Amino acid sequence: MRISPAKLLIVIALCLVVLVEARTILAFFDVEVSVLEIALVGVVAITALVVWAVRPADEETSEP
Amino acid sequence: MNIHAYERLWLVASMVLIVGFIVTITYGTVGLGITMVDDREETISPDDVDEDDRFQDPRVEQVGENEFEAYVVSMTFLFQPDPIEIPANNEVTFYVTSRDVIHSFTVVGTNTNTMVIPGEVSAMTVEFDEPGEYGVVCNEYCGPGHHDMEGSLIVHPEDEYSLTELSVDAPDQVGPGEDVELTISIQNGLLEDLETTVDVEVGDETLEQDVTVPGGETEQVSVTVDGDDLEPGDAEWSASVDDEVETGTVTIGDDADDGGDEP
Amino acid sequence: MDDSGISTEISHDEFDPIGTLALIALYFVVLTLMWLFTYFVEFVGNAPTPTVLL
Amino acid sequence: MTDLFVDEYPEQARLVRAAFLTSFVALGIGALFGVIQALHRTGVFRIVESTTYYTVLTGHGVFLVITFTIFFLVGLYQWAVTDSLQRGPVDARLTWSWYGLMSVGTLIAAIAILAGFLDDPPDVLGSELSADVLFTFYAPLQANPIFYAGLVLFVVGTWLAGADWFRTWWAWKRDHPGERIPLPTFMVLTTMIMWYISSIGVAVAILAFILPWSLGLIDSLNPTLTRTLFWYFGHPVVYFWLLPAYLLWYIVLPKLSGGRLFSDPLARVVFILFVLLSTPVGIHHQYLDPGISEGFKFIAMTNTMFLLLPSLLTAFTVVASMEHGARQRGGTGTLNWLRALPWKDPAFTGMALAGLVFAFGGFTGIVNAGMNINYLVHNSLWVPGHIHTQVGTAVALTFMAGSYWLVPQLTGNRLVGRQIALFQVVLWFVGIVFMTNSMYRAGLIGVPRRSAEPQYAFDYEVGVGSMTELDVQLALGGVLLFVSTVLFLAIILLTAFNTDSDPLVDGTIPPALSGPEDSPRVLDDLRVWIGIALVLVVIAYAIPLASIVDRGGLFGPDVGPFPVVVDGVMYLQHGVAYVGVLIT
Repeated sequence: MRISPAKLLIVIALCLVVLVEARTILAFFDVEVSVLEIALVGVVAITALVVWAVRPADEETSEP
Repeated sequence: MNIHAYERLWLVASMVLIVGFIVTITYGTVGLGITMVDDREETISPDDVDEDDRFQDPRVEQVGENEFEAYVVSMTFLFQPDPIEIPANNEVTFYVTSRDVIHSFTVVGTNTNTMVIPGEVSAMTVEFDEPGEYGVVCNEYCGPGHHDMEGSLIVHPEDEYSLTELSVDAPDQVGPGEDVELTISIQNGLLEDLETTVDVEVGDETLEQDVTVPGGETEQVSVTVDGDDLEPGDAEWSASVDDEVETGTVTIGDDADDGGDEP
Repeated sequence: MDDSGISTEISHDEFDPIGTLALIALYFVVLTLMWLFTYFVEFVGNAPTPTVLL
Repeated sequence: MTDLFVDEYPEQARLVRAAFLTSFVALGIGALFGVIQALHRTGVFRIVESTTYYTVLTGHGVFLVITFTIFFLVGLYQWAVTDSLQRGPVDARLTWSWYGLMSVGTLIAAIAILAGFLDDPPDVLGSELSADVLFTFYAPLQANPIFYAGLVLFVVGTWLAGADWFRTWWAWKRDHPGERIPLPTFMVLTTMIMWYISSIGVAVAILAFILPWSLGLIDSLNPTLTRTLFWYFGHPVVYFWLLPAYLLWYIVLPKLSGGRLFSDPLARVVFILFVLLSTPVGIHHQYLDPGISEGFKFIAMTNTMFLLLPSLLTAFTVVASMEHGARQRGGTGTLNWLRALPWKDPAFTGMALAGLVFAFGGFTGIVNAGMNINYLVHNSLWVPGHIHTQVGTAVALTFMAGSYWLVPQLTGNRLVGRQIALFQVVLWFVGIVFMTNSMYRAGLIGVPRRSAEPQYAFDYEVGVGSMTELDVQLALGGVLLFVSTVLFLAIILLTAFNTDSDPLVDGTIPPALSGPEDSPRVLDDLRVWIGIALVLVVIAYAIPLASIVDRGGLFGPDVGPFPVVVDGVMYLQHGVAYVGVLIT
């Protein structure tokens, strides 16, 4: 694991926040994103995050 | 006291923020002219609403050039009048009171929003630029039917707006071959003169008459239809001025002729 | 490793909360931008607003 | 490891457990009512009649913001006073009497509220048993008298609790002459001073006007006056919910982070600012009320804006304390230290996320405080959005996180399911983001709060997406929050029965980096602050109240009661009759 499960959980939660707010904020700049698109982006981003997190680190360092 | 340098800096920044917020609001008041609903109106007992000149007949009135007043009564669970009709690009002052509990008068999608407290009159002056139909809701809980309390506000383009009221004095029955005479009263609620046309239909006959009603006054127009042109029996009549229409029925000939099938 | 995970003791004079300053400065900027947006776009753009009779 | 609280003060631990139990029962019922509303008003799923929605709403408000928060407060404060003064109360009978009085009051008010679910409620004291008047009970809406009587008993109970803590402190002071008040006790005492000053408003409103009026002893009252007296109390009460969370942030959070409180003196200043400024601001809830002049509203606004100061100062002090902990745990860099915080600890993570939500909820509070911008948001869904980020998360999530740390010390049992507890607090965070984001956006386009069916003949102008999407988002958030509450209650319940275990918790609180000796002694002279607070209250309220009484009279311009009965038919007939009049 590159980060602890606890930190992974919190990063995912923060990711969800960004995704929820992103559509509203992007709309201010005339970028319309549909719910489906943002959900898709979310799934991809969170999957990537989990895959990155569970791969063994290059050099195993203990978590502080 | 021992306060860290960064914390002092943050203290100053916080004060800047706070003063900045107050300055923005003050700019809204002074620069943009936004006023709060306040205590400028006298109190009124909910029991006296029906005797009050403004609220016994909830309505919209013109009070000056480009100035209108709307008297609105709210109660469980409706607003009077409904719909409220006002012109665009004119100053409209809403006076709102409650007959029973605390309500609100809120034009959805705008900043036209006030609490309505029994005993008090809320006054707000607004100018709608966009013609259209707006929803009016009560956003303060007022009882089990609170969510049904809804009205509407129709903003007409300025040149299509009128406060014309029509009443027609027509006979119920005339003898065979007698003339039918309609007396049409046109009340012009606006301050400007109203130049318009009265359209009258009796049976198959149509008549037109031009009329000018001075601002704030009522004109009467009499229209006579020759009885010989009308078929015996029930004849539908209608009188219309602009969008206002009055209709009725006049019986030509004897009662016995109509066969008893009343509409 | 005990539960608190403390590896070094830092006293008052050694501690410089630079991270806090950075976060709070970011917060200041975010507050200001959100306020300006909410007031001048959302609120002022939500006309008509009750105004004085001139 | 030091002795556990339960071993040192078993009698006190019993009281704190009792208070927490009442609090958590209320949380369970309130959360159930909350999810019913989230699903009902969005039209996703309607289990009750829309007329009964307001019974659910009243219960949600009263059980959560009165019972859940204040019972937690008295439990926490009993712990804080006992732990920081290292002694029990002078007379334990007083302690149990206030707990009893608060419980009886709650029970009576709860009966009146829950009677709203009966088809045919019985008559009590001359009127039908019902209290569908919401937490704000604005006259002339009228509840059964026992609802108000229950509230009075509850508030008197809290007054006695405060008296009990003051008595404990006086006894401590005799034994420790010249010593500074320990910070937790200082926080308790200042909170209670604020509570005494502010609850005068609701006491006068109920005892002088609403209760006699609901009993039929007086015919009429002045709705503007009772409303103003309510808000005199109604804004400080939000600080009564918030300050226990502040206590946990100042006292417990630095310790959980692995550090020490950054500044004890500033913590004291913050609590004193709350004593001074909490009360003279209530009129900011009445910006859109007729009958109150713009000048008074402006004064209330300036006071409210300055009330931001203690919260902004708290943001710095608490974050700096966390940073201190992170750096002691080996954290480095400008922002990289955030990674060194103990994120796997649910107590820490819960409080940290609560603080984050509070910081952004604070922004919406600034909007609410702004006088003319209130036209945009007043009574729209924006306002419950604000309430749910602040009391519904900053406070509630902090209480839950605090319970994960405190309950093992109160029971002597190990916390069950630490990882599930971490998931629970993160789930709450995600749920509240979904729900309040929808509420804020819907509020800005004019969707009203407190409505069973905010679907009307007109369409809302949604800027981005659709109303359906906002509704689904709100309902989803509500469901996540409900699931999170159930998890929390299950963890606490299992912990309470997890008797064959040793808790893995250290209850010691390290001293502040900058201790009380760095602050002037006048901060501890509570009489000075009481005096100034009272002067500010008189300045802010004397003239507005005089003006309201002068305008509408002490007993109002002939305003009769409108009992809110369960059967909505009467109201509907009333409405239909008027529609009939209009049509004909």
